Amino acid sequence: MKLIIAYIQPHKLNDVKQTLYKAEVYKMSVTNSLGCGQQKGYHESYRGVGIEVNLLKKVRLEIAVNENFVERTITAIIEGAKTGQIGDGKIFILDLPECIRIRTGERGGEAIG
Amino acid sequence: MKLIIAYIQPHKLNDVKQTLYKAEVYKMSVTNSLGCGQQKGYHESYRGVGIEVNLLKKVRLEIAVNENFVERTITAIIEGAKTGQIGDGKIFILDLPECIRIRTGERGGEAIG
Amino acid sequence: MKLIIAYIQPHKLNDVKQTLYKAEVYKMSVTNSLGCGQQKGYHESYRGVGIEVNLLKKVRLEIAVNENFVERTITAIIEGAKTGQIGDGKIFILDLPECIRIRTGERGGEAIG
Amino acid sequence: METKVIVDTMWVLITAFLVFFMNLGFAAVESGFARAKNCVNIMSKNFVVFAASSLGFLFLGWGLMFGDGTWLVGLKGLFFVGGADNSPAVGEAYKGVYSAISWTGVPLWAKFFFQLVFCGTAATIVSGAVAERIKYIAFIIFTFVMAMFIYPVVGHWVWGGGWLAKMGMFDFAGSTVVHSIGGWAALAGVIMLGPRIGKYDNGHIKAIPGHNLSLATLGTFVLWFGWFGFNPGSTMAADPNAIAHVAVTTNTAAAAAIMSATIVSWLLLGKPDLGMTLNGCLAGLVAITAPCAFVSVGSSLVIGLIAGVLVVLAVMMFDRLRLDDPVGALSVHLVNGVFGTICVGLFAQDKITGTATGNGLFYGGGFKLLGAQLAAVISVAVFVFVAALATWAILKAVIGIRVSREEELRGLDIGEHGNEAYAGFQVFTTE
Amino acid sequence: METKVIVDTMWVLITAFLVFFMNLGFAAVESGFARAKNCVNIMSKNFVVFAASSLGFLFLGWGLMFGDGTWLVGLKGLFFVGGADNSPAVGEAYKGVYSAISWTGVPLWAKFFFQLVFCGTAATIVSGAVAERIKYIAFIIFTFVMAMFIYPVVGHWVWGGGWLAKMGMFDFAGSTVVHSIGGWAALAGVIMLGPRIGKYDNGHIKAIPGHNLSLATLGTFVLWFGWFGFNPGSTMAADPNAIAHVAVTTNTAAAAAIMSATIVSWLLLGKPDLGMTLNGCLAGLVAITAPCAFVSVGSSLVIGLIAGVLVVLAVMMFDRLRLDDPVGALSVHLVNGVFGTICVGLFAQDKITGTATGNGLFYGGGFKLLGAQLAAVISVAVFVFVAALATWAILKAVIGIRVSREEELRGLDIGEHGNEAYAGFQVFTTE
Amino acid sequence: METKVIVDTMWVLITAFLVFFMNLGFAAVESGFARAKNCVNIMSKNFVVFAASSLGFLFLGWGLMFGDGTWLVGLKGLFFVGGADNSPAVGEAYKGVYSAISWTGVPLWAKFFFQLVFCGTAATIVSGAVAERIKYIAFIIFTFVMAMFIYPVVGHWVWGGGWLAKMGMFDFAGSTVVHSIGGWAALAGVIMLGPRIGKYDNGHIKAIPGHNLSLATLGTFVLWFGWFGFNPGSTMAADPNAIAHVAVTTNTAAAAAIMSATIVSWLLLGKPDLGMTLNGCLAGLVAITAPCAFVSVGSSLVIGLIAGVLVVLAVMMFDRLRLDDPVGALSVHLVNGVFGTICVGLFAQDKITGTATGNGLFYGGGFKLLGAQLAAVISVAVFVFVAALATWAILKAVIGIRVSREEELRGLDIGEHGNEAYAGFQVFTTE
Ligand SMILES: Nc1ncnc2c1ncn2[C@@H]1O[C@H](COP(=O)(O)OP(=O)(O)O)[C@@H](O)[C@H]1O
Ligand SMILES: Nc1ncnc2c1ncn2[C@@H]1O[C@H](COP(=O)(O)OP(=O)(O)O)[C@@H](O)[C@H]1O
Ligand SMILES: Nc1ncnc2c1ncn2[C@@H]1O[C@H](COP(=O)(O)OP(=O)(O)O)[C@@H](O)[C@H]1O
Repeated sequence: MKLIIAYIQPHKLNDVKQTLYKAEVYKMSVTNSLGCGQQKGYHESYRGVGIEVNLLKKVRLEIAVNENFVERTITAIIEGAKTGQIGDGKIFILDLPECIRIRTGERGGEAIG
Repeated sequence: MKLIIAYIQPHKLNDVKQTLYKAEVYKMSVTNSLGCGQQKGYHESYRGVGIEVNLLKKVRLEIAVNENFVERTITAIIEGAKTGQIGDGKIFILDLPECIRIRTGERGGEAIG
Repeated sequence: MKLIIAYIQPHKLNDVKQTLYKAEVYKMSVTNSLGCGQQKGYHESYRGVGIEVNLLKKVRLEIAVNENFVERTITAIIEGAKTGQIGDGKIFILDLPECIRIRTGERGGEAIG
Repeated sequence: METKVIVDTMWVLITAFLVFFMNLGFAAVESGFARAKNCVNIMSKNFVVFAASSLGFLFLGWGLMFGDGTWLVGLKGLFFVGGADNSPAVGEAYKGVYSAISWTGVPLWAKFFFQLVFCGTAATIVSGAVAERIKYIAFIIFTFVMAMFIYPVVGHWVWGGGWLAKMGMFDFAGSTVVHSIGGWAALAGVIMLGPRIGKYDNGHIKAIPGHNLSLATLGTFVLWFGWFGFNPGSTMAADPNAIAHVAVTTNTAAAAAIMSATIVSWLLLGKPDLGMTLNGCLAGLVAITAPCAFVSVGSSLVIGLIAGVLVVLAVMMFDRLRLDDPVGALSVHLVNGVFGTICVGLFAQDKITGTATGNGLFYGGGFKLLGAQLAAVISVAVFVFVAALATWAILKAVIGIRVSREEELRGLDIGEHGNEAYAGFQVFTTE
Repeated sequence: METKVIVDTMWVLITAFLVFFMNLGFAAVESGFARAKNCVNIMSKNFVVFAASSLGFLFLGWGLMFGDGTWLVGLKGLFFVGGADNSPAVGEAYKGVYSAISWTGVPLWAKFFFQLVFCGTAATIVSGAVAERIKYIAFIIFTFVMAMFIYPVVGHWVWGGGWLAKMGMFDFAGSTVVHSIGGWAALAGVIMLGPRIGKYDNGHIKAIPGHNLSLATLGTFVLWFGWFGFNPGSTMAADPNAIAHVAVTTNTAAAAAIMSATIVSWLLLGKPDLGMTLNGCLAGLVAITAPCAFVSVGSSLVIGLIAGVLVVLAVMMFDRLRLDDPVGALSVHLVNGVFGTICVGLFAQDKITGTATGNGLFYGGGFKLLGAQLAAVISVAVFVFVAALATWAILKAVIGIRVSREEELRGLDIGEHGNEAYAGFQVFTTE
Repeated sequence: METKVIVDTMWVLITAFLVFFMNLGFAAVESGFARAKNCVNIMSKNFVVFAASSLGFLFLGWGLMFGDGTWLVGLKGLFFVGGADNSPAVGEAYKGVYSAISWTGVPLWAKFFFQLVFCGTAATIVSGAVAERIKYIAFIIFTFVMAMFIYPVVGHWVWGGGWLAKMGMFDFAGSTVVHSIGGWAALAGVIMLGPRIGKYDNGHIKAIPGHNLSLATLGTFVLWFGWFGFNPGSTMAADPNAIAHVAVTTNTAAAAAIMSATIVSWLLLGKPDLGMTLNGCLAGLVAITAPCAFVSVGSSLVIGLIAGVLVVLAVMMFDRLRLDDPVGALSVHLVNGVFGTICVGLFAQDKITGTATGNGLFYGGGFKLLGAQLAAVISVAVFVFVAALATWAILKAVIGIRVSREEELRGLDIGEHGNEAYAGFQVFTTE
């Protein structure tokens, strides 16, 4: 099993959810995050003093999938999130040795979906 | 060492903290998260237009433990979080090759607790 | 590649960003988190009823780096975050088998920076 | 038009506007002291409550309260303020069916409007105590019952020429008529509903912190501000000495209560709890409401100091009694409404601003006035508590008064309204 | 100084202060109904709009509106309220160039200030409808145009002795002069700007929830409160019967509309949407603004009930028409401004508070009054809509009126102001 | 009772209520401009400050300020407003010990209440400047010192018949008496406390954004609203010409200052900073406070324009000087309080609303009036600054005035009060 972590633009979340659904990936966890990447930040100011903001709002997805779902999940994320512009985001893939469903105690590939 | 990630119902956080304490797991990190799982969402509306909310509020725990603590931690989480109803949550377990305590620079199993 | 997760004190974020910059680590993701560690909590009360708060505000960093950057990243985080006091935080290091840049589809070490 | 009618009408209307504005204060205090997930619900309740009161008081409440009738209720001109009336004529010149309020020389609609905003306040008090678990529809129906029956009946006794008025009981601006009524009705609701989930689990009292103390503080400021309409306006005439006197007694009691509540909570709890400071202010204001025109500024200071202590102890007591009142409405309005009513019997000085109340116990008046005040306290307690309990019980049997466990956990905003108060904000409640 | 001048001046100023305070209400309602990322921008717009109106109305607006002139505009004493004037003299005794408003016996600056706060309200209405996408500078310039030209011209027609006044059209406190003007100008803005990104994607209507319904609720309370200045103050004299009557019709219409809007949204949408309840209140208030002094309390109840239904239907209709109005300004001010104006022609009862309006259709007055009202509705619609559309078009051509897509996505707070409204809070908007 | 007494009392009380309401405005502005972690503390300070002022001014402040006495302080009827007094008698008819304020014909308690709300304002100003680091108890004690000594002494000089009044110095509504006093006391506090941690690290000025600009904006609206009590009420009589005139000068200065501050910050900082717009409004209001009844509407426009520029430059200057004032209280109240006081000497036109001030420099009055104004500026500066500095120094030595570093980092809400302002919200402050 793999744990897929993806950082995307906040306003792309809906699109990504849709492409994931089409790829039959229904489960995921979403967190808000601030990202520092290639994308340039912006300038704020407050009462005459400047503030350089280089942590931009991102959405972080965490999706646990069985091996056979990994590629279609990646493809779906890219399809939903890609605009071709800097700031589109990153996907990280980790090995996931174990997964447990709290309700039933099931483990492994069974528990993931 | 393992890194245990658990998604639970927000109102179960206190119970899980208690069962973890009993299992002598004292350290953890907690984040808020939105989850899309088996549990059905709900319907909101705003000024006459409907909104389908299918990202439900969840709490995400991250707990790093030595190998010999893995099973008791899992058991404790399940004990605290389980109600038997859909939405109880998931536990994911990752390998954790290294861990460092910032204050002292200690590494490995020493640093975890 | 490695995925470095670090928990630090919120008011140390700026310092850590600076030491990371000096170490030429420019990319990272930041999340807010609540931590339960060695650091003692504090006492709140509300309308005459006490509340024990033992989840303290922390900042969680997630940094994906190539192998040759791992040690300098750790050193930089420690340099920026360390005060020598309880509560300074922890660093966890995970293996990162794959990384993908959404914009270009690049994979692996290429995609990380 | 006679000048006196003009200035009196201006005074009555402007102070009524200030009292109306207290609805905002209540909405802010109550929602600030509750959790974010129930915020839309509380705002809705506090918003709709004045609309419901307006209609209910117009249809029937006014008539029952001020219509000529028996010692118990008004009987003439019951519906839609429709009785004969030649206001602003006063005294002998007055010809109409609302003679109990013919002492004030303003047009009928000015009288009505001023009395309406008071009725609305009584109904609003209930809202806070039953917050975070009550069904919206049940609350709305209860509000109509308050505005059309419970409030006007007691109002008739005290201000409508009923038996308490005849007995020589005095309640200048409504410690009893507004605040105790609201308080007893709230107590009945709290008992019938039971505590919020998680509040008294495993025998422990758990704090459920309010989501927005800024809002609660602003709300309290607004109430304090509105009270300058509530008390000085209750002269229903721009009598310079009286209104200036009442403004100062009102403010002094509030200030004293703020100080004593802050100090007592500092001593008892180790730190000066903001919630207690705010409740202290309201306690002082409620306590001075009945006696504000009958006591000296010095007495108002003493009354305020005591009220501030009372409210802190009351908040802690109700928690011990497992009576879950999220905003402290019982401690503020009930306890101090009663206390303020009794204070008239203790601190009153005859004709201090003109009204012939006779002296209170501490000023050599003996137990006469105090007796009348106590009669009011007890009779209002019995009547309102029983009437409210019965109403809640019927509502419970017929439509249910409490939301489901699942709905309470997720929040009434989604369950009752399908709305969210703070879209986009990361709000997490872990209980 | 004559007593009547004193009390009238007090009344005019105090009610003007209340109307001024409505600026806060608008700011709160509009920002509460918008997203957090645009909150600084909306607050800025609503704050600066009254400053701009103050200056614009001082420089020219007042003169165009009240200066003696033709049926179309004022021509004398145009600039800086600088014409000859011997207020508070009234009637025959008045010698000056602002004779259309010489019926009220208060000093010139009191007249000016009262009229100014009304002008400011009309300008503010636009703000909400164009929120979350308009350029700050474009809005400021539009505000000057409103305060200096569009508003005063229509104002002259109705209140400045112009052709509608002469025709026997009545608009007591401004359903037409303030609310419809604001509404038509807003409609022109909404059309010229187009909907917010994501609002009507792929043929679906998407809800874009407001970030702070507490704020929106408090704001509505403040507006309701301010309306007690708006309507009763429009007597511009402390006439006891009239002001008491108007206070009650105003409140009754609001209460009725709250109830009907809540019930209708409950039936249509399944749950009582707080946003609809709030808009219902405002709808009732707007609708009663023109007729408040000309109709009975009973009629005000009916008018309110209808207004509450209208506003819910209108909100849904505008969404179907793809006219994106984030706060419901069109449904509230435009639809109900028109409805209220017409209500005068239907429900008016001659001299009910003194003004000789003649009876409306439902009271046997036939179509005379109704005709004049309809003439006003239509002519104001045409003039304001065209003038506003032209203004927006010119602004669009010269400086642009809409922020860039990128700026809209990130929020106008950063783009236009470089500020953030809620620093430290985790606010995420995923559209 | 004479009609004049009635209407004057109504006016004095209603405007006093509005001034009281400014406490809400200050609380909202100050907490909005600070961080969420200190919000409970600021709300507590701003809430308790009026209670403390009420008690302090009642016990002693009033007597020191208005009691008959020397050129320096009052000496008669010192405690508890207890001196002989036959208000509302005026002029010759007045027999009592508070003769300096016997020119206004209202009851004693009305005088007291009006003066009290002004005293409370002066004390509140300090709160914002010392925010986010001061110990709660130290602030409370300082408030008592302000209300019982510092404020009444200067007040006696200017409004209590003291030496500045005798010299022919004029301060209509308190640019000096209220705002400069508050400002100088705040400056002393800022110096004694030092800047917040992280504000001027490594020689850089760091922005510490306020947590809630909605709140700050609403607060500013409330202050603007309250100022219509502050300035027009300072007539302490319902004089139609004066009050209407003052309402318009007040509003015009505010509007002009909003515009100039917005434009200047747009030019200097690249974008129209909302904080600057809000501070601009307050700056204009403070600056017009002294001259509002003595200058023309045209002059008020000029004064406002200058004030708006001044405040932006002052905010930037204080930051350069490393004087950390989280809310801009120094720039608003101190700088513009001084500026407004001087404006009287420059723009005054003799008897423009009745008061015989003589003409200012720009109207051919030469340096006479200006000299008196400057004498006031300097003497008040010296006295208040020294007295406040000494008070802060003693407090520092005895109980400490600043919270610990650890407490400051975690927030004063937890440290001082054990409360949290926004329970459930994810609020993270990374400094
Ligand atoms: N090496 C990394 N470690 C952690 N997070 C990263 C890393 N690289 C990118 N991210 C996350 O992904 C987001 C998008 O990255 P960015 O470099 O802007 O994308 P792109 O290269 O496609 O333009 C960043 O804001 C950050 O949150
Ligand atoms: N495959 C997954 N990947 C990521 N998160 C998941 C996954 N499955 C479940 N979760 C998280 O766990 C939560 C609970 O899952 P759910 O399926 O409702 O539990 P259960 O199957 O026990 O009823 C979800 O809301 C989501 O946050
Ligand atoms: N075993 C662990 N699992 C998860 N998070 C941890 C663990 N140990 C520490 N943390 C996180 O790191 C933070 C700092 O830990 P703490 O023990 O206070 O540091 P130190 O030992 O350096 O004083 C904690 O608040 C928590 O968020």
